[in-house]
Amino acid sequence: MTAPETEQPTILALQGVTKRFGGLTAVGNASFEIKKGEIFALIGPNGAGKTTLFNTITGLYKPTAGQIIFQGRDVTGLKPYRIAHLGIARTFQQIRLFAYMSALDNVRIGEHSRMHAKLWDAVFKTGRARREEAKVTERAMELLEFVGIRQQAHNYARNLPYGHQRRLEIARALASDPRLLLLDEPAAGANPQEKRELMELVQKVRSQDITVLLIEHDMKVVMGISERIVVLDYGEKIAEGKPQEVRTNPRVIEAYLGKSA
Amino acid sequence: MALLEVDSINTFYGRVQALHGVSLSIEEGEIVTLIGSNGAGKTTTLRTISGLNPPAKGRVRFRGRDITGLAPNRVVGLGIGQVPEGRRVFHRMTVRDNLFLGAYVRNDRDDIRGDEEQMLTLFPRLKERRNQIGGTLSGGEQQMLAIGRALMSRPKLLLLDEPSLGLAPIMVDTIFQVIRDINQRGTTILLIEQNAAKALAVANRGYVLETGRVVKEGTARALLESPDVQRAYLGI
Amino acid sequence: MKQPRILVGLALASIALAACGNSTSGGSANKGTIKIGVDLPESGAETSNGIPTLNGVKFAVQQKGSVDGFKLEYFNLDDAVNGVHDAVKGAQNVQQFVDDPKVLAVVGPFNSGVARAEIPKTNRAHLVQISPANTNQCLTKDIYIPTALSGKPDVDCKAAGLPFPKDLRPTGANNYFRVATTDDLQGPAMADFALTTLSITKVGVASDAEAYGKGIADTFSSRFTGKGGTVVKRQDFPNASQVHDFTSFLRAAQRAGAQGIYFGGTDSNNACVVRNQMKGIFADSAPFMGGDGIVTGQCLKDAAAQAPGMRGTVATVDASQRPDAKATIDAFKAAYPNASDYGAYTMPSYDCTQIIIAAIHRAIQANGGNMPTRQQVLDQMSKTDYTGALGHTSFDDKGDTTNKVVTVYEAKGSPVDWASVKAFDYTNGL
Amino acid sequence: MLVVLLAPKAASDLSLFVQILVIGIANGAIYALIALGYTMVYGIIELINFAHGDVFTLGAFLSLPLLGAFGLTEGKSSGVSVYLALILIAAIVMLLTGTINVVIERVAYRPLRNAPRLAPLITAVGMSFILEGIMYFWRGASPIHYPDLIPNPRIPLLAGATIGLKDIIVIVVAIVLVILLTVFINGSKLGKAMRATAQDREAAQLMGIDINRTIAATFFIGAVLAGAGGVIFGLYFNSVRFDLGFGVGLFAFTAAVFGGIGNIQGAALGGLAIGLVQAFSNAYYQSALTDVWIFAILILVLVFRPTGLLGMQVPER
Amino acid sequence: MSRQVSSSDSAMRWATGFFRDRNRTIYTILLVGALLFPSIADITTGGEGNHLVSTAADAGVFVLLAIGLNIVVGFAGLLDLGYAAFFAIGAYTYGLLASGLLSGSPLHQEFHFPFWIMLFVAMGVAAAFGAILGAPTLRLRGDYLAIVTLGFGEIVPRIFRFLGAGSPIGNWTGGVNGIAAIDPPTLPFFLTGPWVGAPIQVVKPFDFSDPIAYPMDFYLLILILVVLSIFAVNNLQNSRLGRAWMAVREDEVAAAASGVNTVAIKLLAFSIGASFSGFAGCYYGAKLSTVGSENFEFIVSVTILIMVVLGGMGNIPGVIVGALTISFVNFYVLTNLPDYASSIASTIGLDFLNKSSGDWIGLHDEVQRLNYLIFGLILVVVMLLRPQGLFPSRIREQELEKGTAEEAVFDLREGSPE
Repeated sequence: MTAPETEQPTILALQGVTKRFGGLTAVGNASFEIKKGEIFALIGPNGAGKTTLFNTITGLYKPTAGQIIFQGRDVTGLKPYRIAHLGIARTFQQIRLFAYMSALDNVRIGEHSRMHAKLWDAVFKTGRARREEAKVTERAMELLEFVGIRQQAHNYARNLPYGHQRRLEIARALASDPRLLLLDEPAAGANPQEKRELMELVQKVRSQDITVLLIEHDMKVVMGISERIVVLDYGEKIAEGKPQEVRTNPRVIEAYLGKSA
Repeated sequence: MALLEVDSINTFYGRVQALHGVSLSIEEGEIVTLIGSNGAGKTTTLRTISGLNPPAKGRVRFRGRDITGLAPNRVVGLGIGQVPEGRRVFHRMTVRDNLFLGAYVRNDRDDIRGDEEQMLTLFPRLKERRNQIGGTLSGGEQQMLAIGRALMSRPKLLLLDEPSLGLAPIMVDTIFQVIRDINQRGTTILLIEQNAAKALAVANRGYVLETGRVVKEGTARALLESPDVQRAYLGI
Repeated sequence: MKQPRILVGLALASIALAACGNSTSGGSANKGTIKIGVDLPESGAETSNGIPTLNGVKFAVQQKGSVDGFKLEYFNLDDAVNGVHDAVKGAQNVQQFVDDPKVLAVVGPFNSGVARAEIPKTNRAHLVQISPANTNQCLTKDIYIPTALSGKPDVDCKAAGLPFPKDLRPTGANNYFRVATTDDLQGPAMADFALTTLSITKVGVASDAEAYGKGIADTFSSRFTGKGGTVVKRQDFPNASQVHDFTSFLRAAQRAGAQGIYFGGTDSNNACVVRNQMKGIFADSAPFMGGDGIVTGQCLKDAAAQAPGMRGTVATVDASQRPDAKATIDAFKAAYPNASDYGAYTMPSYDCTQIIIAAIHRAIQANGGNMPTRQQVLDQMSKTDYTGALGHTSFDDKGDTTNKVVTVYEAKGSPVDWASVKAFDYTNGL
Repeated sequence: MLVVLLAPKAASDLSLFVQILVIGIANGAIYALIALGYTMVYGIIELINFAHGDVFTLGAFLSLPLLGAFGLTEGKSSGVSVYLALILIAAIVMLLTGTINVVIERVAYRPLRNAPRLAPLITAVGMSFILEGIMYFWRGASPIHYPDLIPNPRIPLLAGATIGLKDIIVIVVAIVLVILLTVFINGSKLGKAMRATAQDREAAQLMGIDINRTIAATFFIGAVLAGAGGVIFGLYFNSVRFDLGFGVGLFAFTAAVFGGIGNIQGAALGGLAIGLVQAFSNAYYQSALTDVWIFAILILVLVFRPTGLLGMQVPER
Repeated sequence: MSRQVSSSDSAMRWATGFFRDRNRTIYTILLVGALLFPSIADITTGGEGNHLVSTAADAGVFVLLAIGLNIVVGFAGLLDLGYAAFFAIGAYTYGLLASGLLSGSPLHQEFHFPFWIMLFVAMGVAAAFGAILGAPTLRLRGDYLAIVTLGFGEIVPRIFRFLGAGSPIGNWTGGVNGIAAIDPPTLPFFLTGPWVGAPIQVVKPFDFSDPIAYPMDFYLLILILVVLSIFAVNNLQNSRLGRAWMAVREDEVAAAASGVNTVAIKLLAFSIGASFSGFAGCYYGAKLSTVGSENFEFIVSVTILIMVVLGGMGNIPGVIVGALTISFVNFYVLTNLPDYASSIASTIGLDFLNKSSGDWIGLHDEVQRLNYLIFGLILVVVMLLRPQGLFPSRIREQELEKGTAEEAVFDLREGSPE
């Protein structure tokens, strides 16, 4: 496990990103930068706008104001699939797998954007379509192997145990060959053993040269793997820094951690 | 006689069996917690008790009465309140209407109003927002509303399903404090938590569920000290 | 596999059931069977149109029983779908006639719009088709509104959105005949009646936009304005059967000064509901006019208290007014005693059937007593020279009857019923 | 845009314009009564209840024999007793349609509450056929004359235009029923239970709400309004037909969506809007295009404001 | 590639074999049945099976339509209540370009393009309209999309009805009267050459202009079209595209986040689905040689939807069986029931029932009046007994077991806070 060099280029930069719903400000003027190759955490109380921020980064919402720069390119307001093509993948707070598709198919969907078979190929099942299918399947199996659930390839996603579903979601996200992976509370509902395995998996992902941005409430996980943390409260950034700095920040303790943490 | 007795229930979702002969009992005044990993059957147990998923086999008895297979609304009427997983407040209704609906099974109009005031006192943050609609509350506030709503039916037994899920650490502390308060006012509580350490800290007794079976039970202290529990659920 | 076997079973059962037909025989003969196809709207809101008309055919076939040793049968199909006449159903029905080699001629349809869909099919099969009730001029003629009507240049059928007769006859030869005269006379007859007998000069005109309804509304309007009247409001209701409120139109017409309403359409398209809704907007004495589509018992029911004062034209002779036809009508009424068995088109369809049987008879003779081909029957049709309930009928080269009489009916009396009040004979032109 | 289209018409003949306005409002009132049933049922179980329009027609059909039983015949009956008898008949019909709709829900929808979404939609279509089939079998396919029992004296409005007593009755009845319903839904315990069931069925059960009874009550109330609408329709237009509910129901449903499905006032507003569009289009423009306008407006509303005019503007989760 | 799902390898192999077999069995039975049908019809009716064959060909049209709608509803999970509009567009495309109608339009020029080309033109036109309708509306949430399609389905026939003679822009569609005398298909020379004629007599002359041979020719034609369509749709379902449709159906947000252009994918489903009805419409127009707007009303859309749902959404053989079953009920059972009833009554000595007296209009017509009721009852009973359809896809079977109602689809444009 190697810490990234300090002077890595910025992979994602948020500049004054704001999202309002009617009169409600879910994210207010969020600005921070994520360096290439780091594991970066976003924490904050409920309703602080973390998931909204994820949704905004991945194009599910258009920001009310501000800019999102990914690898030097302005991706503000692009459609979700465009953003996925450009190299941002994500998982969801409430697992959103394709429940009635096999694990393998779930991962193959992740590869959708990297396939080229046209309508014609599909209708007539041309050689090109067959070859591509074979290639995609092979890679999907590799990814299932990578997250450790290869044996589940032919099971419906909904029949997988909870921990495997989390892993499958990560495999699907990785299938689009992202440069940045957004994980939304990956440890929620996991037991301590699963949490440890998850932390290992995140490290392993990072070692594949993929930057990780995660939302997490579990302080053990957050403090254990992230290199830098941003704290949001009521849509505003109240602190940013290394785990140690954040943990001791009085504002963070007051608004988020409480006395016990 | 136990307040609630669950006697070897089997519960299915379609063809999938979720519970395999789960038995547990709760005495009046206790806080009992169910711990276990995801998919172990904790929520299913709760849903079976409250009538949302009637068991294929086994009995559920409440204050000596067999309530197996009763419709959920009847179960509520008998004195079992439930705070469902994910809070499930009515998003398009005001805080007050939510509380009002909590008292749906009751007919004593004046007392209801009194209880409503009491809930607003118990949760001061809700008082400020009493005429706001549920959907605009934050997660913690919604959790408080869900608990307050369930209390409006004046339950003898309150079923709490993962009250701390997805809440910030500071809010988690508040919620557990509330649970303690409610219990002290005389409501028996069955608590489901994935945060086993915190749950066992407030509970009198606990059950450990794995793949739909009770694998361990005992006092909270005993469970806290059990090496198996420590390794699997307390992360020590 | 359980289900597929059931389905196969169903399919087999269906085929077995198909073996039972619904043809009804009359008389006995041994040289074989000749069928006359009958396509009419027989169900739903069309019952009052189709059934009395069908009875005319039934009665004629039952009277004759056989022709030259061939057993005669009628083979009737319903062209109403969900209770309303339907062109596609009509086309499917005549295809069924075409597919049945025993069918040598077809009586029907009732509605001109249905005829347009059917003629190309019967034409390709050289199958004679004769309609008791079709009146749309474009089924046989190129001109929709002739100069004689409007004083303006001819409007041809294409311009009116209807195909030319030749478009409907892919073989180039005619196979279609009818005993009712055409709408370019039916509409004008009511216009003449309105101007001279009713003495009104301003009307509101509406139609159900079908070939028939729009046709009589247009020809009525042309004649009416040509003779000095004014059409103050004109509207077409292409989905009239689904419209429940015509008061906006009636209000607007009344404000524009209309003294009466002409509605081109059929009772199944709510024509007579329009009459009922005139109440409170027009004086009760204001006339409501239309074509044969409103000269029905159903129309009287729809108009209810407003029924008196309706006038409708029928494009044939009123057989009941002809002393020669009395015997036939009496015999019919003895066989079909219900009041609803007899209608304005019972005798026309009776005559149609007689004309066909006569043509088949001549064709059999010409074929040495053997089963004639469809073409042979067709060849004999144009030689028709028949005198029956409607008087004398022969066909011009287009297939139209030479008997060009339009009768005006009025709803009157107690209980209210249709009674013919005037006949216009246009045999020598308008 | 509507103002631009209608202003010159109003200016050229104000009397006619007002007259058409009255027709539009009266029609709109009837649409509104039916739309309420669609909107309530959709709101609570997200089902497009295709049979609802036919329940409305059934209301009119059921009142026909009752009129006879009460000795009401056209041209012979008059006076206050007619109104009293009509109110009684309407009450009986409303009770009947309400009960029938509850039975329909019990038989055709409740067993499928957890089935794939399209299954109840198909049974709804099936129920629509069954109801139409019953009425067809009973009274045939032709229009049926509905006795004209209410005198229709015309009361002068502005510019020489008049409004009939019937128009006033239709409009007043509709307004009163909509207000009663709104008060009921927002204020009563059952009304709150309906809203709760609509939002989260399971959570509602955990409040002690019997959702089966609550859903049945919703069907009952919707059909009561439709039954009233059926009787009013008959008295107003004096002609009904077995398949009336299909066309009218489609427009009423459009009205419900137009106003924001699930929203009571929205349905009333939508009904009014559709009645007006229809009346003005029929009077001033091509009646052939009236329906096209209505559906085109519906599509535009949905594309630009997917939750309808008064749709919920509250975050759903 | 099939989606085999099972816990152990051997069970998987067994399941795969079994399920494959089920579909294959149905296909085989259907094909054999279809090939034998004309002979059976001829034998059982004593040589007068033409009408049955013709009716079967009409049923084939509905099979095509159901296959097409299944793409939209079954694969992509988009509820389309206005599918008949595309059917209409296909039929009118052929009707207008292969009849004399347009000589009465402002163009003053009639067209008579060959059927074989028009099949594909109609397909393309319908697909284009699918895209035109889809583009602005596919962002809508599930049921709202259904309502918009319903609106579109209502508008299209009304516009066809309006654009007749007397419309402000002239007669483009024949209006209420529709189009009559549409050209029948003609075969290219190499298919009608001497070798198929009387001298050799290997096959009956395949000649659409011969009214007697006609039903059989049309039957064979629709059979070929259906087989081709099944082939194409099966490939589609198992392609990258089919997988994406399924993903969109399961969870649109997750699909979008996984890089699926959900709007494009849905548009494609709409468009391809529509193209099948264009195909079907063209054939339908040619076979009937007439087209009228009243044949594409809402009821047709609903009927096709019923076929898809009744057969088992998402499962192609199921949908075909659904289409055949409903066609059989509609074209055969309900049409002939009154006749059976009256002939049975007279056979068993209840002939008086067939006479009309007073309110009783005779058994035949009374039974005819029951058509609506019977059809409705069939729908309700079948759905209550088999809510998942006759042959559901395995996915739907499982969904039903768990009892999940489909979740409302997320609105991508304007979301809500967490």
